[in-house]
Amino acid sequence: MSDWLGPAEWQALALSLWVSFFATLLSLPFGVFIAYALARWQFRGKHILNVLVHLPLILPPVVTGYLLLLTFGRQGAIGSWLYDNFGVILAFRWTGAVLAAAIMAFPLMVRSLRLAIEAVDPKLEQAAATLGAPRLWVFVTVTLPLILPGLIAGSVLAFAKAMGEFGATITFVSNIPGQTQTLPSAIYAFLQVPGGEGSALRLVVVSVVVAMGALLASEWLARRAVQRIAGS
Amino acid sequence: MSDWLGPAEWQALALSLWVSFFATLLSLPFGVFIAYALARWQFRGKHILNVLVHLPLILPPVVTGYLLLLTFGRQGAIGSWLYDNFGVILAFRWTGAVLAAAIMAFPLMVRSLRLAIEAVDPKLEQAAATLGAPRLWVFVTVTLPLILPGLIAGSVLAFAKAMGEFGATITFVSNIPGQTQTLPSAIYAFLQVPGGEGSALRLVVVSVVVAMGALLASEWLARRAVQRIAGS
Amino acid sequence: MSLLVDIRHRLGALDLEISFRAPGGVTALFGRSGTGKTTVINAVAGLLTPESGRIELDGEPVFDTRSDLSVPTHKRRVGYVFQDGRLFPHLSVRQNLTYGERFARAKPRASLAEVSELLGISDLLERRPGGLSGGEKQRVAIGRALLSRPRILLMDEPLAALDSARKAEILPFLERLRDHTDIPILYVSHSVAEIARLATTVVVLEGGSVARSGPAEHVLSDPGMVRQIGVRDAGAVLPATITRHHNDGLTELSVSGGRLFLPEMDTAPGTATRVRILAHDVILSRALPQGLSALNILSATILALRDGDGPGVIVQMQCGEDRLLARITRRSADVMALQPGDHIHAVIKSVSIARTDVGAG
Amino acid sequence: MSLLVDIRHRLGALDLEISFRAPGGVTALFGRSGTGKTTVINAVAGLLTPESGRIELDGEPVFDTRSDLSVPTHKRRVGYVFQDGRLFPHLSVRQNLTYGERFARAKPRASLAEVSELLGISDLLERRPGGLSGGEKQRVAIGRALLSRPRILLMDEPLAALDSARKAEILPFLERLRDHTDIPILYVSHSVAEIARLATTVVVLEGGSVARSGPAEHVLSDPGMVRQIGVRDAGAVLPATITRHHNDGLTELSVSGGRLFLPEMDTAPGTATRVRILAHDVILSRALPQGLSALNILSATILALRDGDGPGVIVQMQCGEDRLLARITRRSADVMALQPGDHIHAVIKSVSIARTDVGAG
Amino acid sequence: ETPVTVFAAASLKSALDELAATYADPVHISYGGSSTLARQIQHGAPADLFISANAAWMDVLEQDGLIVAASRRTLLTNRLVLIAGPDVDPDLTIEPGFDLAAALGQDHLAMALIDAVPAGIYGAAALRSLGVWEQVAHRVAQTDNVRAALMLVVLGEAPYGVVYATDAEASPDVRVVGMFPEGSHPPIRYPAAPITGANPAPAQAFLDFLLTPEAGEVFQKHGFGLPGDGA
Ligand SMILES: Nc1ncnc2c1ncn2[C@@H]1O[C@H](COP(=O)(O)OP(=O)(O)OP(=O)(O)O)[C@@H](O)[C@H]1O
Ligand SMILES: Nc1ncnc2c1ncn2[C@@H]1O[C@H](COP(=O)(O)OP(=O)(O)OP(=O)(O)O)[C@@H](O)[C@H]1O
Ligand code: MOO
Ligand SMILES: [Mg+2]
Ligand SMILES: [Mg+2]
Repeated sequence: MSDWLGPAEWQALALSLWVSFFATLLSLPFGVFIAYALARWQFRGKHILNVLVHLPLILPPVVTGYLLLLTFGRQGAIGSWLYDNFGVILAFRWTGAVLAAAIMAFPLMVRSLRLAIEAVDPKLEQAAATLGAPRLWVFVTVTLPLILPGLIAGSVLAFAKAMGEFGATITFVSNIPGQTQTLPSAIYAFLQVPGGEGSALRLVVVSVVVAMGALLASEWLARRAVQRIAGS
Repeated sequence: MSDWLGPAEWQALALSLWVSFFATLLSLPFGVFIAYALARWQFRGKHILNVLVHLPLILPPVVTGYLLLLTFGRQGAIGSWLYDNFGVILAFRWTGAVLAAAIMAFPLMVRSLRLAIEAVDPKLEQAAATLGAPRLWVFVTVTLPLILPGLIAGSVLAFAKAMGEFGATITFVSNIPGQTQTLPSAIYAFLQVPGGEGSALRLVVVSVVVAMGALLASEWLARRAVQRIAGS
Repeated sequence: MSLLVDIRHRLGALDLEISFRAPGGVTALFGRSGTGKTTVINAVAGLLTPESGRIELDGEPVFDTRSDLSVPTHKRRVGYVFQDGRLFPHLSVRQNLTYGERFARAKPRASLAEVSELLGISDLLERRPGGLSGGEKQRVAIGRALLSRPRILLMDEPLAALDSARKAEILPFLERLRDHTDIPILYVSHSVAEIARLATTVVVLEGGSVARSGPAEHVLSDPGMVRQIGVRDAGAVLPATITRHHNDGLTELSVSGGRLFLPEMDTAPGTATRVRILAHDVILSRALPQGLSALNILSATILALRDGDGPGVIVQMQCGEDRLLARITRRSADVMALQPGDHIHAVIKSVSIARTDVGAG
Repeated sequence: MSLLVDIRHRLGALDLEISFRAPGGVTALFGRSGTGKTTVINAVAGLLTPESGRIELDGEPVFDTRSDLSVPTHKRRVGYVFQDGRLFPHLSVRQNLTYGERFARAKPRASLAEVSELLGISDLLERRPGGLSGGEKQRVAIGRALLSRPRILLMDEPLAALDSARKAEILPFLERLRDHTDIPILYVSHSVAEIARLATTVVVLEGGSVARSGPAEHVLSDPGMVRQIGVRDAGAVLPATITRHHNDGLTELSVSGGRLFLPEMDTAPGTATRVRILAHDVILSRALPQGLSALNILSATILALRDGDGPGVIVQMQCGEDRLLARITRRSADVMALQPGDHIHAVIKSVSIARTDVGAG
Repeated sequence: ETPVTVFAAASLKSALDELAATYADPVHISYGGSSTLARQIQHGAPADLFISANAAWMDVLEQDGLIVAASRRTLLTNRLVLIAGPDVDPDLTIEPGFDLAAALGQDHLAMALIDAVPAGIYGAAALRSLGVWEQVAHRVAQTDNVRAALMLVVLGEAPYGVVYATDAEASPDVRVVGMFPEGSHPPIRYPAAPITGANPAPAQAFLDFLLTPEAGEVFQKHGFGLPGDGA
């Protein structure tokens, strides 16, 4: 198979895996927090937050990428602040690709997590409180382990989505081989040239295989987590 | 507001609404069937079906569009068969835009429905069987009403996704004003024009407002459906 | 109207091998948790397919491994009342009740109005199950099963989830059902009181097979069943006839061994009924006791004495044509020098015969 | 160790206004469904914030609307045993038991090993809750609450979901808890038998307020409480002392009015205990009865007769320093011409005093 | 009146929209990437006329016999320019070996995909022939279309970019550093041709209209060159 993909393609694959992995990891804590807030708390602006989270799903990806550029670009409000204060640059970096993938995958992750959290019986959390555990501890030791199956499913879905993300990524961080050239950009490039369809198809097969593996692994992991909870 | 959008833009908005509506409607029965199969049945190839359903989420939309063109185009296996036998043409018609949007939104819809179906107690279905109701009748009179909240949420999510779908649509049915030019295609076209960002932004606002309305309506409808079930 | 069950099935560690015939009336399945009661009922309903065997309803097989027959649930025409009600939450009570109507082969014996009347749910028809109390829910579940015109009613601990006030509310309806319809009922319960009140036949399951089965009177009055039934619930069930209602609120009944007074019953004189006398509610006396507040004293002959686990002794007596059980201390038995064949008086407090232990049959 | 509750809260149609003081020992909250028992317990635990009032634990306020104080649940140090167990399904029994340990202000009075031993769950420590029986689950829940070193234990119908075998399994543990620790317990139950066995204080709720409260002996023996308690559960609770174990399996006890024989108890002679005598288990006799199989006969003086709803009469008697209740028919009362002030013999079958009705206290 | 359906490269949108508005008959124009449009025509898209930004794709269609080869015309030409962002003060002259790398420093040069999108392909060829490609190759940020490259420069994310003269013309926020010499890359041509078997007469009529001098003026106003201009 190492003959089957060229070195640039291997690089794109590796980068895609890397970016998707980090995007998933990065969005997980935020996803859990926002899903928890949406599932359990009543607050003003809840509907707005909900719509905001869904926005990347609703907007054409190019628009999302453009908005990212406006916000997180070096001239953007947050981007320049990040640079001035932390020296962090997102534009044209793999870190930016991570951000784009994370934002695009975020609605899917939050939805999975929200449903999982809604399924946790608040009575168990109350029980933990009567045993003296403060809120955060209750969350970490009771809620979190119980939503594990949903968390796995949501993460893998986000990972799969991140693997396929193209429009927002290329708009935000463009395509720099070895830095930001992900599998989808490579596929897109092949499709632009007459006769490139074969090469594009090869990469499509690769990404389908990866995503398929991730999905199967997640179903297996989620089943194991459920069994662990059901107990022996 | 009628001054705010030009006639071509109104047309794109109307077409997007129309296409998204039909895409949602079209995918609903298939979505329910497949979600039911995934939630309730054990069969060979279940994992494959699951991956297949998720494919449009995983692949870059352009690839999905290209695959649609290959399959449902007039030279494509299914496309030519449809044309020869029913005179149905999908490629470059609004019907094709419906197909593309439906396929892209399908994974989201199936996930929502699957979770809703898994939450229905099979014991209620058994109870209906003991009362003499055949399977299909049980499904229509018991399962379906009980998954209504999930069905609404899933449909609106699919609708929102369809409203934002661009890559697969423009690749499969092109960008013909009044025929296949949806809101996202129009946004794309504006982004190609120097100084078109303002116009693009206007359309982005329009699509966000529509999707936001749909999401809010769905939350409200789902809450009502839940209350109806909880009973007065 | 009858049911034949003869099945074998393996469930985890449990090897089920169950065979019994239920005539008309109420057949109670009785046994400890995990002995296979729900499994049997599910097999009859077609919700579980046993590994082998045969099930007949009214002489017509609905399951038979030899001829590879298994009629699907919705064609078996069984009315199943589940422990947990399982009402359709999205339908009104009326819609729940009429759900099975369209599939009933013939018009239901009783109309919606009649059944609602019988079950006391006429006022609830337009409400949704969500707002009903536990007892109301269970009555709707019974009505729903009835109106699907089943050939048999299956009831799996229909009252277990209810508190005693709710139980008392529903038991009379089940009695009316037994007495005013000809649908056989297969009834699972852990409560001897319920079974004594309702059952015409009792099938005792133990570890996956039938330990004892027969008419309720015989099985429940069998001193050999004390262990299965539990010391505090052991007792005798006697057929009785209502003779007269006294105006001080007592009802007089005749049993084969004499007469009994009970708190007022609303059944007409002449009606046949059954009374249950718990073994621990019976005091024995050699002489006919005088000046006691207990109204009910029957003469009997001792048949046998059986030692229990503790300091108690079960005394089995013949009283007219019926058997009576008493549970007394070893010490009393010794002091009174009780022997089989002795004549004896059984003192029974009228109020100690629970209302729930009386039923027509 | 004491608890003070004085709260007002509106819940739907119910106006709660509840005020009582619980000394040490077991305080039972008793009342029909929907009278606010769970609401009170939740208010004490801090899971519900009453509209106004004050709650004190050990004299320290944990809730007070006047000073705008409401200590959050996790700082109240209450051990709550929920009706439904609520064990953490993803943790082993050991992890469940030690969950609250890290937050306990001091070392628990009893170690994990001791508590497991006390509750009979030492062999389950490495298992997960999913595989436990209902009774085992409930015991783990009790152990978990105990090991968090609470200032009070709150128990909301901890046994209601269990069948009688499981109840019998757990009750002795609750008794040991009451007798071997100094943690006060607020105990909700519908079961008079449970309350009679466990409670030192009884608080009767009716329609959102306290109808009666006081020492268990007084409240349960109060003929005015017959309606709340239910005719079949009415009875008297008498303090008693164990005198002697006889070798025919009987234990002799002395009560202020005489002596009683019970099936063997495993408590040492000299121990103070309580016995419960149900009103419907008492037969009255003018003359001292002879040759009866009943061993327990106490002399008493009639204090009052009260008519019930049916044909029954409640007879309240003074028996030594204690009160005794009997439920007999109106007819018997008339035939025997019972009057307040009459001397009378109360016949009680020894075996009719249930084991579960005896407890140290 | 028969409507004409035109498939046109997206970069032509402003000019073509203006011309279509003045045309007597209704014109439907579907804008997209040349590759997307060409592939759609291969799959039977209902196009009457195809205007590509990319001769290679037009060649593919010609080989497939999908265009009326005899009517194929070069409609427009274009030039490549190096642009600088609003905050950049360029001190560069485009000539062989000019020090673009130094001007970029740690920043990026925005271009369209250099292997796939025509503007990128031409740009890379130009930089190669000027001998500066090796120095800047690793600093090139490639976008999926040339407009996105322009946008990066407009927003100041990239100080320099290589785009069409037409793009630079229309954008007041960027400065043109210089035009790449004609010979430094293959000529940039926009071929147009009616599609076989479609609607040849109206398509031809519209193409003829686009070839009129009046139309030429409009194109020139938007920065395009006309093939007669010596391209
Ligand atoms: N799917 C299963 N796999 C393995 N064992 C099972 C399964 N279902 C039931 N059992 C076991 O089969 C036995 C009989 O179960 P069943 O539900 O029929 O008992 P039951 O008599 O109805 O008990 P209960 O009185 O508790 O309702 C039990 O020991 C149960 O644990
Ligand atoms: N959130 C609520 N909104 C309105 N009414 C409520 C709410 N929660 C409880 N109630 C009502 O308050 C009353 C008291 O409830 P509570 O749970 O304290 O009763 P309880 O005595 O514990 O009853 P049970 O014995 O059935 O557990 C009930 O009538 C109940 O219906
Ligand atoms: O005009 Mo293009 O084909 O988008 O570079
Ligand atoms: Mg069962
Ligand atoms: Mg309660």
